[in-house]
Amino acid sequence: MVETAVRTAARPVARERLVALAERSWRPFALLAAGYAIWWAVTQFGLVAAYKLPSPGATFQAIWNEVGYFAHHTWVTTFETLLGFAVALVLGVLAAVVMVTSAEIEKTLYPLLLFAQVVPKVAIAPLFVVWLGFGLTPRVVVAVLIAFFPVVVSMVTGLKSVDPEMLQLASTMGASKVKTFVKIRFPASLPHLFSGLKVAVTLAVTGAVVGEFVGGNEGLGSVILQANGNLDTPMLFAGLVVLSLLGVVLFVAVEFAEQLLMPWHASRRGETVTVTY
Amino acid sequence: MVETAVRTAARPVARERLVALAERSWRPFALLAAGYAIWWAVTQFGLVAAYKLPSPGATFQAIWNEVGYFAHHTWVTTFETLLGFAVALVLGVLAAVVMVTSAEIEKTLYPLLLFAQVVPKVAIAPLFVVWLGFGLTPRVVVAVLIAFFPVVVSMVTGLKSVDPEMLQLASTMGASKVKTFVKIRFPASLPHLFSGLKVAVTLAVTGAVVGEFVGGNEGLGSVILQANGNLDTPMLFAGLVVLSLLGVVLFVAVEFAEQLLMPWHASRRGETVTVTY
Amino acid sequence: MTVTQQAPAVEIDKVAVRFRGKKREVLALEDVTVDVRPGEFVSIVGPSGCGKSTLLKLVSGLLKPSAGAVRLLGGSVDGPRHDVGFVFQRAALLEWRTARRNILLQAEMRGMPEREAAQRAGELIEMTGLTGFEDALPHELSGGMQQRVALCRALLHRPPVLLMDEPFGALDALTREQMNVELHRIWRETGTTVLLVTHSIAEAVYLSNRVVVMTPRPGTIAEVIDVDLADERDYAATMSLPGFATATGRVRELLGAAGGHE
Amino acid sequence: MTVTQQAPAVEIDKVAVRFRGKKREVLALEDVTVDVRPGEFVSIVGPSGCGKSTLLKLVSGLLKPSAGAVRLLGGSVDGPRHDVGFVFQRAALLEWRTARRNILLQAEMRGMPEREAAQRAGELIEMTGLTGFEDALPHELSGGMQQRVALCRALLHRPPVLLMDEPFGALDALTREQMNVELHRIWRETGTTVLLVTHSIAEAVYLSNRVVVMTPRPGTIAEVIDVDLADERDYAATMSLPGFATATGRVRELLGAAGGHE
Amino acid sequence: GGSGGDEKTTSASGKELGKVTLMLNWYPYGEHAPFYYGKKQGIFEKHGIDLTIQAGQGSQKTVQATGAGQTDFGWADTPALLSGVSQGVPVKSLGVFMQTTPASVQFFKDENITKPADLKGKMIASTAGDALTKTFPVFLKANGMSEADVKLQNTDPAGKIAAVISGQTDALLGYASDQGPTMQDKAKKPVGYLRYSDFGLNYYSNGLLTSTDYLADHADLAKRMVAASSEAWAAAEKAPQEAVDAMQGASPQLPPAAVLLDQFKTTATLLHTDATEGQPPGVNTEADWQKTIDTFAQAGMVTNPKAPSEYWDASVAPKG
Ligand SMILES: Nc1ncnc2c1ncn2[C@@H]1O[C@H](COP(=O)(O)OP(=O)(O)OP(=O)(O)O)[C@@H](O)[C@H]1O
Ligand SMILES: Nc1ncnc2c1ncn2[C@@H]1O[C@H](COP(=O)(O)OP(=O)(O)OP(=O)(O)O)[C@@H](O)[C@H]1O
Ligand SMILES: [Mg+2]
Ligand SMILES: [Mg+2]
Repeated sequence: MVETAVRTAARPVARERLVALAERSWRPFALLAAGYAIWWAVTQFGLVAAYKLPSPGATFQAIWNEVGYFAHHTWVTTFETLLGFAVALVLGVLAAVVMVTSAEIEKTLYPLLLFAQVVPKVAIAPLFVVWLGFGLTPRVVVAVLIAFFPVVVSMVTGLKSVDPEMLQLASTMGASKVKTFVKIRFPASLPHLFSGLKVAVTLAVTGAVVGEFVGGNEGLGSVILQANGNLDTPMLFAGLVVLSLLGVVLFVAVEFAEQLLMPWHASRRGETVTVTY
Repeated sequence: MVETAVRTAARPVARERLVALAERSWRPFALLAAGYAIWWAVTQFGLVAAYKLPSPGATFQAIWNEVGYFAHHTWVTTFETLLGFAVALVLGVLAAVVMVTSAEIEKTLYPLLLFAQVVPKVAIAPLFVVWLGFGLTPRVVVAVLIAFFPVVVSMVTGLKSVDPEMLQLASTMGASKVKTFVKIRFPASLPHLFSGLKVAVTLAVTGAVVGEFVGGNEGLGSVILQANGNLDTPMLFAGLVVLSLLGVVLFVAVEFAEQLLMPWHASRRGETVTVTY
Repeated sequence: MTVTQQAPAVEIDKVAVRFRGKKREVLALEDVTVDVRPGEFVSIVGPSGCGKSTLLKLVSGLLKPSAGAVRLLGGSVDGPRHDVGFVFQRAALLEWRTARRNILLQAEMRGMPEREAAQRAGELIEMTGLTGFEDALPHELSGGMQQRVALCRALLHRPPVLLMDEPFGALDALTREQMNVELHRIWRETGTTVLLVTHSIAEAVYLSNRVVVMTPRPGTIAEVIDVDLADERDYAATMSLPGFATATGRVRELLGAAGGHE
Repeated sequence: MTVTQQAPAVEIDKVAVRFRGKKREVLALEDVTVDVRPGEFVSIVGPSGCGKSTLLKLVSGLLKPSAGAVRLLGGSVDGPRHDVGFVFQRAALLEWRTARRNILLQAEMRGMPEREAAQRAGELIEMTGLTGFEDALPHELSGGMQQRVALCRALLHRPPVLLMDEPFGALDALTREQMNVELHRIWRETGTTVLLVTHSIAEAVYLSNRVVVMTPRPGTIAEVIDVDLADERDYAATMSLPGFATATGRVRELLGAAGGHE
Repeated sequence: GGSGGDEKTTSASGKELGKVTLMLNWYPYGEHAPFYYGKKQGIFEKHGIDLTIQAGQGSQKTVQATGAGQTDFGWADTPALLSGVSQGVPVKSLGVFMQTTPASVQFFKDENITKPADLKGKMIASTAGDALTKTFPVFLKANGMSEADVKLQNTDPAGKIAAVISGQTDALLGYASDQGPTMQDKAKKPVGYLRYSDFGLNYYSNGLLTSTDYLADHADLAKRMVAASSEAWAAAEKAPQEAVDAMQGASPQLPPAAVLLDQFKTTATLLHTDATEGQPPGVNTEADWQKTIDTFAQAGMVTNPKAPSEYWDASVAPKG
């Protein structure tokens, strides 16, 4: 069991909370600072050639010089990612539900989905451009295709992991399939679903970028592609930094939603005053 | 509750089993056949230009003409994928274990892993070549990087979902952390882990292919790349078909391992003679 | 209450249940025949593992017999029945719902009017002494409290047939007595048909018209004992009636128990 | 067995426990002081939700008191103790392990010699009547069978202190009596210190040297009743001894129960 | 996307202009200066054209996008056009401007490579499947060598320069107008070239193309587009610095000005073959087309070679 400090029974005052927050979050910041320091040192003292790794200064300079440009392309990529993620979420949950409803549908649909997953999107992305043109569509489609599978797999596992006795209980209540789903299966599968969503949201970013690589003159993917072509490493890293930030922000948003939606789950329960250790 | 047929108490004889197997598996085959028929019809009657979609005949001809060539490249990609998957599995589980052991390590490590995940591997793959040279290493590294995250996320969720009372029980047994992990946490987290692994194994294939795209003279990735360069769609599709088969086989292998390792889980329990419905 | 010559509410007819596990086949029930009249209160007692829980699941249609037939309220049972209230042996609460919302699950699933359901839930919470813990999550409740939540849930919709699998097992003596009295009152007032599995012989006899005593696995019916007591029973007074002693004595004899726990 | 003037095996000293939930603070225990001598058998009875389970978790170090101190076998408790055998209120079995392997978990965790553990497990399985179900998975066992598996697990390593939270709650009367007799025999033979939570007053009195009666929440100690019976007790005979009647009567009085279930 | 040529706008002087889009073969670099210069100088407007220039992502995709009508005109490599047509993409060349291929083996001068024979045993970065790689064996053969004499390393297009700078490979296959100047700029070391065209192998490179449908429906506009482009290229050839300056603002990620100029100057040396010397840019000969087709047939990129007229519409060619 994880050891935790004993807490007093009194409710923590605002100041205590602040201290607690600082205690909880200094490590990632320290890590970030350390990473930055290493990056800086390595480039500053010429340990790595500039065309392999630009200095942090040059990288942020690249962003700063073209803030508007970055803002525009970031927005494009964000939009594609969110749209792709949303579609993947809805389709993935629907597919999982349908598959769990009937073993026959599952056996019919799974190979299809699996096939869609195992075809490397990076390889077929150029075909999407041929099929769907150069606009937003192929990029969102790639994002959806990449983000879709983790959602389905985790949701199917989640829906199947429901305590059989709870389902029996529901059937003695004359519950319709829909109600059983809404009130029992779905909430019970949330822990699984969210671990799929966390993967999916980061993959949606990748999907949007892959889509931009193959067809599209907008978005961070095309920024990176051009920078790569010119061997403009500061620009390349600037693109990567912005892209990573986007990914981190979206991931944290999913984690936040998780915390909000399932405070009851063992993995997220607040500690009780008298703490088990 | 899913309705299922009533079974008699007697053990099914071999013939019954065969019928049952056929009943279970005819759908995917029918689907495959239907897909093939549509593909054939669409190309046969010229509904789609050949440069957009080759006929199935041409595709299989492409494979058949170069069986040895395909066998070789398939083997290379399989090897990279398996190696990448294995490394991702080991590293992912280790990372998850370390993170669950201590909230502080988790808070330090998670942002790092997240960062590694959100940087699109497709975008930085060229850098790997610069850093790691050609050869097997960069390709396996890309596969590992892509497959790693789903393993970590699902394993962390799994380890955290363990019934707290089971952990209390273990602590009254004076169980070491290692033993508690091996005998309780790990088996309890298998259902989560496997849904991560199913995603990871398909991503490992993608990773190997991406690695081959950016640097490598071998593997299905380079076959596809060349076919793409020639606009040789039959060859391109041949590569994709082989690649998909590889992905499906690996996925099914993971599912098989799942079935083998956790027959006890609610999602995989064999039905009892007197069946709940 | 006078029991008239109606069709039985529950008919269990030469039922056998055989479970097939990985390595073992278990014959849980064999040749079990029981009829329960409408409005009757029947208790089932028997050794651990003799198939009592299995029997209740058969009646509710959650399990199909390997042989024989089950009829409920005049219709044959061939799927989950929802004209019952079922208390499982485990509390089986949804961990993300508070006590009150776990109880109201019954109402939500059945589409009962909200106002009525909320009021009824309030009454049941008070009756079972859960007041103050309406908003607690299951993991914040003691074992006995969880069991009471499950009990409230089964009673919420005033089911025509109540199936209860050791609903009072985790309760202390006093609470259990109070619950017994309440259950008896509800039964008399509503004319519900009740099938109760219990390990307490006194409870079985105090509450029932008849007590079904089962044999160890494979579960068969050892004897069905008629309880010779008036329908309206005072708790303490009943214990000293000769009918009570006769019935408990016979049950104890059949089970081979010395009577320490009764 | 003669109880000598040793240091207490369990010392619970002015302990209070307060749980903080989302919306509510619950004072579960308040000012509880109990000493248990080495080799003593102490039962705890009290209304549902009064803090009995909480008390056992305090003794085993699974829970830290909000106030007061707990000592076990001479050492202060400030972390999970493994010199105990704990039967939780829920069976808490690993669903992927068979009955036997759930029992052997105790041995594996403690690194007990395999041969010895296997033999001991075999004895316990026979004693608890689980023979034939060694290889069944938990979901293939009845409620009472699961509880017996948990009991075997707690007894496997012959712990110096046994903490049992309603270990017989899901058992029928006869099995329960048999288990009582077995537990009493084990206690006498091994000199184990036992803390038993039970809802059966007869069981508490039959098994114990002393019975701790608790008040409703917040749980405090209403009275500690000495049981005036010889250590070696015949089950049926004990029931008719005056010491038995006195003790059960007093407990019943304190709990306000009519005695139907005892 | 393509406008279909039906949209019209009006110029400042009140002239009615046909709106057209041109998709380049890549993001803008020095080679494209003439189009920007022509726009700036009003050459396209003079021919009644309101030109919009779009970045592309490789010649192949430009060919496909043009065939699918997603752009009116495309600027793409002839090999991509040939393989596109042989796969059924409905496009036609309106004239190749870069008639000498910039295809070359590129390396740092300190490698002491001066002739193809010096490549023996070298590791060369190239992208599997692209035209450069496909024709490389022909180049080797023309110089008395075989594929076995060098080691080709498949490398992502984006990774080729880095591979050479970091010493992972000795040389790369690329266009003299593309990687070379960037490489020199980054490494601050002089870059040497072995141009295919200097060593017995030449074929057509970048040119203007459109879809067969567009050509049928807008023959006049296509003709004007070719004429305007030709004029713009001729003008840019005379004023390289101004032409490159006209690109400023085309994209925030434009290569540095010096690199742009270097790229364009290299490009300007590629506009003619011996057969078209002195002709306006964009004028082709059937013989040159045939040579190109033969080369790619030999390299295996075109499986069923057809007559030049199947790939190239000679009727719109600019007049001198
Ligand atoms: N799903 C199952 N698979 C296999 N065997 C089962 C299953 N469910 C129950 N059994 C077996 O059936 C028998 C009867 O079980 P049941 O739960 O009905 O007993 P019970 O009378 O309720 O016992 P208890 O009083 O201990 O709860 C037991 O031997 C049990 O092992
Ligand atoms: N984790 C928790 N968080 C908040 N409150 C809790 C928690 N655990 C127990 N409680 C509260 O503490 C009180 C005592 O609980 P406990 O489980 O010790 O009761 P108990 O005496 O064992 O009851 P029972 O006989 O019903 O099992 C109850 O009111 C319960 O609601
Ligand atoms: Mg049972
Ligand atoms: Mg308790």
